[in-house]
Amino acid sequence: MTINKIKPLQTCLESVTDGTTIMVGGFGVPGTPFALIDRLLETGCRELTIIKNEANEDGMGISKVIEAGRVRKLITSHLGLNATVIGMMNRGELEVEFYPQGILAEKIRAGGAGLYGIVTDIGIDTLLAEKKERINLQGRSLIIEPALRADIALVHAAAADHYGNLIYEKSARNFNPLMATAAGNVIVETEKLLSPGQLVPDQIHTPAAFVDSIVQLESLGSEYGILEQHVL
Amino acid sequence: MTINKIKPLQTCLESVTDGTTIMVGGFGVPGTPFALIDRLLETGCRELTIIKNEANEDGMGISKVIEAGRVRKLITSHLGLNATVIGMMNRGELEVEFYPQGILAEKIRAGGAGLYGIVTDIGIDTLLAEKKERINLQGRSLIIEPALRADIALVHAAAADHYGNLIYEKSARNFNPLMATAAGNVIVETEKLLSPGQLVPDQIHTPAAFVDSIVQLESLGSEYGILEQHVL
Amino acid sequence: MSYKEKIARRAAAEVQPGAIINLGIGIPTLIADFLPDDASVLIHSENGILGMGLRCRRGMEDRNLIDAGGNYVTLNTGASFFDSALSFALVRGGRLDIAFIGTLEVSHTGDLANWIIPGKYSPGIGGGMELAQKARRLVVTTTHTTRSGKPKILEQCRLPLTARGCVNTIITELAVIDVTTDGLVLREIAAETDIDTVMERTEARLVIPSPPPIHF
Amino acid sequence: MSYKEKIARRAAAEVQPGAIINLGIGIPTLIADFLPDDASVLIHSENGILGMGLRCRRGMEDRNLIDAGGNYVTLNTGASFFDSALSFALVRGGRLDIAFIGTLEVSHTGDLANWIIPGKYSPGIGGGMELAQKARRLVVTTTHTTRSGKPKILEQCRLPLTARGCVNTIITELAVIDVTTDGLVLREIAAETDIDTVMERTEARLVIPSPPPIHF
Repeated sequence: MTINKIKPLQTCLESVTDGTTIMVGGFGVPGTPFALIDRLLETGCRELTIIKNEANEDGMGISKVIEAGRVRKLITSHLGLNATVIGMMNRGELEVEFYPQGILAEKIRAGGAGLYGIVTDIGIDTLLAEKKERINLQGRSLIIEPALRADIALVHAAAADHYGNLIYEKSARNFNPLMATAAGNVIVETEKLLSPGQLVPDQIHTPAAFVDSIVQLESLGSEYGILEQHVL
Repeated sequence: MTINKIKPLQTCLESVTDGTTIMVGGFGVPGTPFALIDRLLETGCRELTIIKNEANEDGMGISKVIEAGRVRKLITSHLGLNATVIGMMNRGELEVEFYPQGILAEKIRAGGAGLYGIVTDIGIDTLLAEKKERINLQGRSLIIEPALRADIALVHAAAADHYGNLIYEKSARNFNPLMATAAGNVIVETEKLLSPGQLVPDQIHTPAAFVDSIVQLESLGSEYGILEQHVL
Repeated sequence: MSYKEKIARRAAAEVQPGAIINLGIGIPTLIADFLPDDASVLIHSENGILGMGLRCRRGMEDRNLIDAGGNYVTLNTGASFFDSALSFALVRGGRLDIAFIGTLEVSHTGDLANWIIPGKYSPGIGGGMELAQKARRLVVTTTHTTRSGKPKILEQCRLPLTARGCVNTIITELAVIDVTTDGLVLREIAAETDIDTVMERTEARLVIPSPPPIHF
Repeated sequence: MSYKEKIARRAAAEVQPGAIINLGIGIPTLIADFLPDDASVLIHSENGILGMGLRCRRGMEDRNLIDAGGNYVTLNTGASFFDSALSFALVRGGRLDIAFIGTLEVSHTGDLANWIIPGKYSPGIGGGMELAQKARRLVVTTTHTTRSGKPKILEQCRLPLTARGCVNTIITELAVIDVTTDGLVLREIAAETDIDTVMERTEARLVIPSPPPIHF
């Protein structure tokens, strides 16, 4: 019996309930797991905490889940391309917690690495530092940023094998490999499913140990395609 | 004019002086930059601080530099395969600072990532924790481990291009990509030199930005080969 | 050539061969068009690219290849991809030679304010705070004044800071100004302007060096 | 079959299909020989391997493929390589199902002492502390007593600890013992021994369950 983590899309999110904390990969369209997000929307679960670099653009991806009122809290870096979600935030319909992008990445990575936090000076002279835990280290006053973990991570891969080894493509890598280490239940949608042994061990971005379920995408919906508003 | 970081072995270590702190890649033979270490020995520089997972085995690699009395302090994880260096430590001829292997890796990674430290519970109930800086976070007493950086990192790559993009092979990766981020001057010896564009961007382990000099190995000396004492 | 392109062209001249640079949104994005064509500079993009090329021409888009602003881009020789942690490790670890960034305000000591207008504009933080605080050199490219003609180069920032004392050089359509321990030094002025005009449109006191600023 | 091989064979039976496991030096290394041959278990090695295979037969060595003890090894289907940070992220992050480890002493509450004998043996720490503290399940494989016949399973460890309360199960040539909230439970004993012999060679009090321990 070899290892086989393939699951159907319909049942892969059974462990999501109201109040679940979910990390979602992607930076813009590349690397956003749109099929898993649509499935998340279909579960009808509410009061979610979502951790994602941004909220995609209005009407797309995680924005659909937020717009449907399913999200209590969004932990993110920047919402500049999503006026709808900024509006919800400004009207108090959505709690938003912002971090500098690389610090968000490091908090997630620290969670994945079984660390409790990182020590940084980013934002030290700004509003951001106001409510942060401080520490004096080597004569400097620094910020302690606690690690972040989630119940579930939704990840988009370019290719996976049945063991759960993953590779990402180009700028679709972004937060995916970090989130793939930082949740108790890591669910991956993959464009291609390869037989074990087809991936070159030196080229694997996420080792199988971190992955719980693999969903093979039958086809890529239009959301995965080119966004006309960004074409020259 | 394109970027070309190739340097001759003879001059690549000109910035080493007495008292320099040097990170050295490798875990056992794989990934240890033996040619750069031999060159370091030839510089005659003393009072060095060396950061390396282990001290290689007696008479090999970094052990030669330590045995020659050039090292004041060794920051490492385990010396189990090097009785000579353990003897020097026990006789007080060498200061040794030990860290759990993964914490050593994280301290170096944190230095490379421009963080000041990490928060961990590893070793919390042991002798190790005795002199450590502590912090209370989310109801736990935890250890602050400061980040580690070096003046110079010596790295062994399987292949590099003129820009300084690197790939490593199999278990020779180990500490190399971490150390390649964590020094002001990163010097790489490579088995193969490829033309820019020959490395696949998704498969590069260390991006060019981190690398200062590339030395092309003409041939691999016997130290790079199979160690008879570990053959079945 | 628009005034934005003029700023971008002048900014491009600050880039040395071999440099690793990051181009923020707005005017900085235009700088790429004025860089040498020989792959001697590597452009970093926060979303995990080193060696990013120009914006992609219509029809050639790769759905997996965008810059941090969402634009489809090309790739140059020597490029690599990496995750978001390594992308900012590169920035915070001191491997980014120059970041070009837009701004709302900049102070005479090089404080930068460009991320929030309380109650009016607060889209988040993004990568800007780390770029501002940790690039080895931070070059602000901006119009000299706001649309309504108010100075952006101030004695003190009024808006919340992005980072303190981080700006090295300010490049506008009127001037190139270095932030030094002696204050803001007017290094160059645009061909079609004069020192008095620049000083009038700048709230902060400017130091006029000797010899006086050259034209660009 | 040597007593070490017997311990290793019994330890291998603790491994469920699909498990990610780590084999420390000494007896744990031998466990690989008793695992199923069908790639249903992935072996982690601290130096950056998942899916490590058996020790390599003479003449087939790859200079770049060793385990954490320096031995030349083979690779199984589904294997991957990674750096030392990710290797221990896997351990500390809770993705290592079982670590098998040797020991000098273990206490009745599952404290482990195996890294230092002050003044006599102090080669460093290595990966053992993280494996002990963070593996989801820690199985100690050891001879029941020292070479001079002294018990290794003690009420309290006398040597400095590697980690507190970390051991789940102890497997020796004489017994399989679980560390539980009720104390050390004698789950199984070897075919050629009896409960009295095991208790005599164990300093810590053993709980004899009902029904009594089965033979292995």
